[in-house]
Amino acid sequence: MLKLWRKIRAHGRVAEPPVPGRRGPLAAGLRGSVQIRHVDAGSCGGCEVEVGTAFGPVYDAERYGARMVASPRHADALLVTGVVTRNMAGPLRRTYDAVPAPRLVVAVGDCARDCGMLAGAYGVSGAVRDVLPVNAEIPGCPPRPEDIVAAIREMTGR
Amino acid sequence: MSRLGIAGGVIQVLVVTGGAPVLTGVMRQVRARLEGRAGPGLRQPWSDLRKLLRKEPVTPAGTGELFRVAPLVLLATTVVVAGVSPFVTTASAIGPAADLFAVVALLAMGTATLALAAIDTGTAFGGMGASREMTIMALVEPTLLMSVFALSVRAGSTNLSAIVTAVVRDPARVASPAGLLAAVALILVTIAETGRLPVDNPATHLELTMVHEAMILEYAGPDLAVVELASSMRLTVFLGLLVTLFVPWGIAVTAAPLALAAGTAAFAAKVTICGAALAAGEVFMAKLRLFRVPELLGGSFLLALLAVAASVFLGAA
Amino acid sequence: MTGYVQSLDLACGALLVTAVVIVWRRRLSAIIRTFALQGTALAAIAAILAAHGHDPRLGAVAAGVLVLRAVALPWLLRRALGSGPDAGGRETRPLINVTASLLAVAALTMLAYAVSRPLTALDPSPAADAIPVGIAVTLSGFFVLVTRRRAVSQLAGFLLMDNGITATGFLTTADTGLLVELGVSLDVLLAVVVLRVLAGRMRDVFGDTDLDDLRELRD
Amino acid sequence: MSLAGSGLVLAVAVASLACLAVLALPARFRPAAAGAGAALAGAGGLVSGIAMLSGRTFTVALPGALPLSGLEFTAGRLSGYFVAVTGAVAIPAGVYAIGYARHAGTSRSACVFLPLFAVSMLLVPVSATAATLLLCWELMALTSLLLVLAEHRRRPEVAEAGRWYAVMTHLGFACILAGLMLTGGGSLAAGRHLSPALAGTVFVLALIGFGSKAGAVPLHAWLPRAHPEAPSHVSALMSAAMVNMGVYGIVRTGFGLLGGGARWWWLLVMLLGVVSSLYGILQAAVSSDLKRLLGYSTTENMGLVLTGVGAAGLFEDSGHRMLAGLALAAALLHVAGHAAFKTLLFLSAGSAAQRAGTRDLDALGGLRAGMPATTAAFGWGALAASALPPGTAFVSEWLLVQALIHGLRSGGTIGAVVLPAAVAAVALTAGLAVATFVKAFGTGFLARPRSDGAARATEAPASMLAGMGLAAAACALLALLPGIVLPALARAAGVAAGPAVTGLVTLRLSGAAGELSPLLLTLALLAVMMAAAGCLRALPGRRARRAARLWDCGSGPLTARMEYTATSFAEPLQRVFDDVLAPETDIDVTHLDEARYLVTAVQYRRMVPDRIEHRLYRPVLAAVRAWGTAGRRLAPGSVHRYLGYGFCAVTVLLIVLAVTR
Repeated sequence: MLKLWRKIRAHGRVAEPPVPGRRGPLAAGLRGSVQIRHVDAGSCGGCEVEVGTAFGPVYDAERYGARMVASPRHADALLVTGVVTRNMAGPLRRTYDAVPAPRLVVAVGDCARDCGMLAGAYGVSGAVRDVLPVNAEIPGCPPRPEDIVAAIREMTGR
Repeated sequence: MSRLGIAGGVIQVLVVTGGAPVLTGVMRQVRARLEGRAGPGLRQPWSDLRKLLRKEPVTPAGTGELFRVAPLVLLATTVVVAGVSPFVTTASAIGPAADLFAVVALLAMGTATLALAAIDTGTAFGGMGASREMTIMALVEPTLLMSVFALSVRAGSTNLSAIVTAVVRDPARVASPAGLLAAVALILVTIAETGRLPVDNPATHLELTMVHEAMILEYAGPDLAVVELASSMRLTVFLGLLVTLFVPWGIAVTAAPLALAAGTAAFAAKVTICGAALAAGEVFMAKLRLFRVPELLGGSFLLALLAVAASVFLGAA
Repeated sequence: MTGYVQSLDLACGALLVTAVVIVWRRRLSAIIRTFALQGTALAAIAAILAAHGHDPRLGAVAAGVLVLRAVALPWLLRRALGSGPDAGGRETRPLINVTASLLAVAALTMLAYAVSRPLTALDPSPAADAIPVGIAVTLSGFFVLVTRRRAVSQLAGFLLMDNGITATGFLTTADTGLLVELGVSLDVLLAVVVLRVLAGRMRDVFGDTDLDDLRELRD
Repeated sequence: MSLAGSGLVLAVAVASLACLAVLALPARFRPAAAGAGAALAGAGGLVSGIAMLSGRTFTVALPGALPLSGLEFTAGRLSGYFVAVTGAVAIPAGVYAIGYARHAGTSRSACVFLPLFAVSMLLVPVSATAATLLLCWELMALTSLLLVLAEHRRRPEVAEAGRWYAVMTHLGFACILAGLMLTGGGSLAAGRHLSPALAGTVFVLALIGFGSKAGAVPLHAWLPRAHPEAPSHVSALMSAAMVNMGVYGIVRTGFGLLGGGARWWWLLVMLLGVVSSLYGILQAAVSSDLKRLLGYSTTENMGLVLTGVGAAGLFEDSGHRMLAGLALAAALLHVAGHAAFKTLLFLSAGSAAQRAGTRDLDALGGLRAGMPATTAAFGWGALAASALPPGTAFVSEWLLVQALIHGLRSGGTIGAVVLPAAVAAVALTAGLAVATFVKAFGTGFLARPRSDGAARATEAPASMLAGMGLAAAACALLALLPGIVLPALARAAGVAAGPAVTGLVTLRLSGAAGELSPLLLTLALLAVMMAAAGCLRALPGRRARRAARLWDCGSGPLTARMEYTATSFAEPLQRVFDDVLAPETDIDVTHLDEARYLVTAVQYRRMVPDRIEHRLYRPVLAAVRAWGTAGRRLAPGSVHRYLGYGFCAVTVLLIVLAVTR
C-alpha cells in the first residue's frame, strides 16, 4: 500500500495536455457526454490495443466526456473494429438495434472502413458501412490513438 | 412537523438530488487524479444524466409494468430517506418516518424492487445480479440494524432526530468504543450496500463480475437516468447518515436562515470529504471474491454486535 | 474523571477490536501487525491506570509491556514466520471457517460479559466495568488457539490469550505485583522462543508448519 | 345470551348445517355448500370475537355432553382475539374454497370436514375446562388431518405427509394432556398454586405440545410436509389460523393458567422462537417448492411471535409491565399480520399451482402475463411478508425490535446478554426474508415461463379471486392503519398496565420514546413517485418509448433455460450458510467410451435436507422400529400365547393387590 502511494506521488499526472481545437458534436443531444460500446466485428486485435491506449492514462479520452460501457442500452455510440465477418454481421446489427436513439457508429481502422488487406476474403461480408450507417471513420492500420481521441472529441464536442 | 423540520426536509431533498451526481463526479475525479489521468471534471455525471433524459426509452420484449416502475420506486425510497433524515437540521420533516428501522427498511425496499425488475427481464445477467445483490443485502441488513441498536441504546430511542440531538448535546459520546465500533461497522456496510470496492466494482465492463450493474443492463434513456441518479443519491444518503450520526457538527438546531445555511454547507463539506476519502481508498483496493464478501460482512456484523455489548458494559459509565 | 473513563474505555475497545481483527484476518503478517497494535493498547491501559492511580510502579510495568508486547514479541513472531515457505503465508483453512468463528467470538464476548457480572459488581468502578473485555479477549485467544492449524497463528492465539489475562489482571487490581507481571511476561517469552525453535525445526523438516502434518510423526 | 355467545352458536349451527348439506347435495354443489359454510362460520366467529374483545362475556355449560366432565365454554379477551383472527382467516379461505374445490374436484370428505375444521378452531380458544380444550383440540387435529389427506389418491407423497402430521400432532396432544392432568384438570381459570417444579414440568409439557402445533423448531418436521400437500384453502387455514392456536396455548398456559412463572421458562420460549425464526427462514430461502417455502416461512413467523412472547414473559418477570405489554402486543400484532399475509400467499400460490400444474418454482415463472390478478395478489403478500414498508410484518417487527431495544435499558445481566442476540436474530431473519420473497415472487411469477404449464396458465375464477381480494384488503388495513387493532391488542395483552402503543395514524410507544407512521411513509413514497413520473412526462424533447428485443449479447434469442431459476437464485445464500444447511450435492460425469477425456454428460443434483430432521428424528424412528420388531417377537399370532399373556396379567395383578393390601 505504501509502495503504491509512493508510486502515485512519484508519477503524478501522466496525461498529456489536450490538443487545442474541437469540432462537433456529431449528434445533437450528445453534447459533452458519449457512452461507447466497443464491438469487435472480426479484428486482428491491433485496433483494440490502440483503443485501450486511447482510454489509458496518457491519452485519457475520458476527460472529453466519453466512457466505455458494458451494455449497448447504456451506449450512444458503437466503436466497431475489424472487418465484418459473416458470423458477426447479425450480432452487429442486433447490437445496433439495442442502442437507443440518437446513436452513432464509428468504424475504427482500415479493415472497418474498407476491409483493408482482408478485402474479398471468403469469410468477410464487407466493411462496417455495408452493414450499418457509419457516422465517422478512423483510418490507419492500426489507427493512432490521437486519431481515435480526435474522433471521440468530435462526437462529444469537447 | 416543526418549521425546522420542514425547512430541513426541503433543503435536504434539493441538496441531495442536486449534489449526488456532483459527489459521483468528485469521486471519479479523485480516482482519475490518483491514476495520473486528467479526469472528466465534476459536471460530467450531470451532463450524462441530461443526455440520458433526452434519449429514447426502450421497453425490452417480455418485461412488465414492474420493470418500468422500479426506477421510480428506487428514486422515491431514496428521496424520502433524504427528506426525513436529519442531515441539515436536527428536526425531521416527517418525524414518525425518521425511525432508523424505517430508514433501513426503505433503502432495502429500493434494492428489492430493482432486483425484482432485474429478474423480470428474464436474462441470465439480470437474475445473476439480483441474486448477488439480494444475498449481500440479506447479510447487510442485520449489521445495519445492530448498529442502529448500538446507537440507540444511549439515546434511548431509534428515532434519528433523537439520536442526533443526543450526540449534539454530548459530542464526547462519539469517542466511546460503542460509537467507534458502530462507525466501523456502518462504514463497511455502506461500502457493501452502495456497491463500491472491494465488494462491487462500479466501473466494471465484465458482466460476470457485476453485482449492481448487472441488474440495470436492460435500462436505457430516462429509465437509466433515474436509476443512475437514485444510485448516486443512495451513496450520498448513506454517507450522510454516517456523518450525521457520528460527526453532526454544524447541524442546524434553529430555523434561522444563517443556521440553515451553515448546516447545509457543513453537510455538503462532510459528505464530500467522506466521498473523496472513499474514492481514494478504492485506488488501493482490489475487488474481493464474491464468496469472501460474507466474511467481510460477518466481520462488520460482529463489530456491530460488539458495539451493542460495549454500549452496555462499558457504557455503564 | 470522564477523560480518564473515556480513554480507558477507548483503550479497552481497541483491545477488543484488535482481538476481533486477529480472528478475522487470514494473512499471518497482518495478524502479527495487529498483535503489535494490541500490545500498544494493553500498555495504554496500564499507563492510564498508572496515571489515574499515581502509581509509578505500574507506569514502569506499562513501559515494560510496551517494549515486550508491542516490539519484542512481534519481532520474534516475524522471525518465527521467517523467510521460509511461511513467509506471507495465510491461515488457509482454519478448522472453523472465518464467518463462523466470528460469530463464535461474538457469543464468547456475551458469555464473558455474563460471567464477569459478579466481578464487576464487587466494586463498580470504570476499570471493573471493563473486565469483561479482558475476559472476552482471553476467550477468543483460546478459541484461536484451538481452531487454527498454522503453528504461527496458534502462537498468536496463545499470545492473545495472554494479553487478555494481563489486561484482566490490570483491570481487577490496579497494582499488579511487578514480579507477577514480569514472571508472566518471561514465561511468555520462553514459550515464544520454544515455539519459534519448534516452528523452525518443523519448517526445516516438513517445509511447512501445518500441525495436521504432525500426526504423521505419531505413526 | 350475549352477542359473543350467539355468534359462536351461529357458527356451530351453520357449520353443522353445511356438513349435512354436503352429505345430501349432489357433487356439483358440494364445494359451494362447504365453502359458504366455512365462510359464514368464520363471519360468526369474527363477530363474536370482536364482541368478546369489547368486553362481552358468556358462559355455556353442557354438563351432560361429556361423560366425566361436561363441556364448558367461556369468553375471554385473549380468547376473543384469537377467535376473531381465526374467523377472519376462515372467511376468505371459505370463499376461495368454492372455486378451488370445484376445479380440483375434491372428494366428499374434503368438503364435509372444511366447516368442521373451521368451527373447531373457533371453539379451541373459548374452551373453559381442560376436557373441553382437549376435545376441541383433537377435533381440530383430526379434521385438519382428514383435509390434508384429501388428495392422497392423486399424489402418493400426501399419504406420507399425513403420517408425519398424524404422529406429531398426537404426540403433541399427549404432552398437552399430561400437562393439563398434572394441573389437576378442571377449569383453565388463572391462579393455580403449584410447586415450582410441578409448574415447570407442566409448562414444558405444554410448550412441547403447543409448540409442535405452532411449528416451532425442532418440532416443526410435520409443518413443511403437511401444509404444502393440503388443498390450498386448507393450507391457508392451517398455516394462518391453526398455528396460532399453539401460540394461544403457550400464552394462556404461561400467563393465565400458571400465572407468570420462573424466568427460565421465558428464556426457553425465546430460544425456541429465535431458533425457529432463523432456521425457518433459512430453509425457506433455499427451498424451491413454492408451498413448502411458505410452510417454512410460517415456522419463521411463529418463531418471531414466540420471541415476542418470551420477551414479554422476561419483562413481566423483571417487573417491567409496560415493556411486557409492548412485547406481547408486538407478538399479537404479528399473529394477526401473519394470518393476513399467509392466507393471501397460500391462496394465490394455490391458484398459481393449480393453473400451472406445478408448485416447483424452477418450472414456474411468467405467470404475470396469464394471471395478472393472482400475480398482483402474491406480490402484495410477499411485500407484506418481507418486513418492508408498506408491509404488514414491517409494523409488527418494528414493535418487536422496539420492545427488545428498550428492554436492554431495563437492565439485568440476562437481558443484556439475551436481548442483543434476539435483536440480531430478528434482524438476520428480516434480511433473509426479503431475499426469500424476492426469490419466490421474482422467479415464480415474473420473468418468462419455464414450463408449458406455466406458459398456458390462465386467470383463476372469480370466487378464488374474491378470496384473495379479501385477504389482500386485510393486509392493506393492517399495514397502513395498524392503529385500528391497537385497542384490541391492548385488551388482549392483559399483562400490560395500560395500552403500550397508542395512536391511529402514528404509532407512539407509551413509556418509551419511539413513533412510526406507516401511512405517512406510504403517502410520502407515493407522492414522490407521482412527482418523479410527472417530471419525466413534462421533460422537454422527450422521445417515444420503443419496444426492442432483449439484449442477448448479439447472439440468438435467449431461451427460458438461460434464466436464473429459484435454485440458482438461492445458490449464493446456500453457499454462505453451508455449515448450517449442509446441502447434499452429487455430480456424476459420464465419459465417452473412446476417450475418457471427452465428456458425454454431466449430471448435477443438489438438495438441502432438513438437517434437524435428519439428526433428531432419524434415530428416534430407528429406535421405534427396533421396538416394533422386538414387540413382534412377542406376538407370533398363536391364540394360546395371547391367552397366556392375559392370564399372567390377571395373576400378577392379584399378587400385587395381595401384597399391597
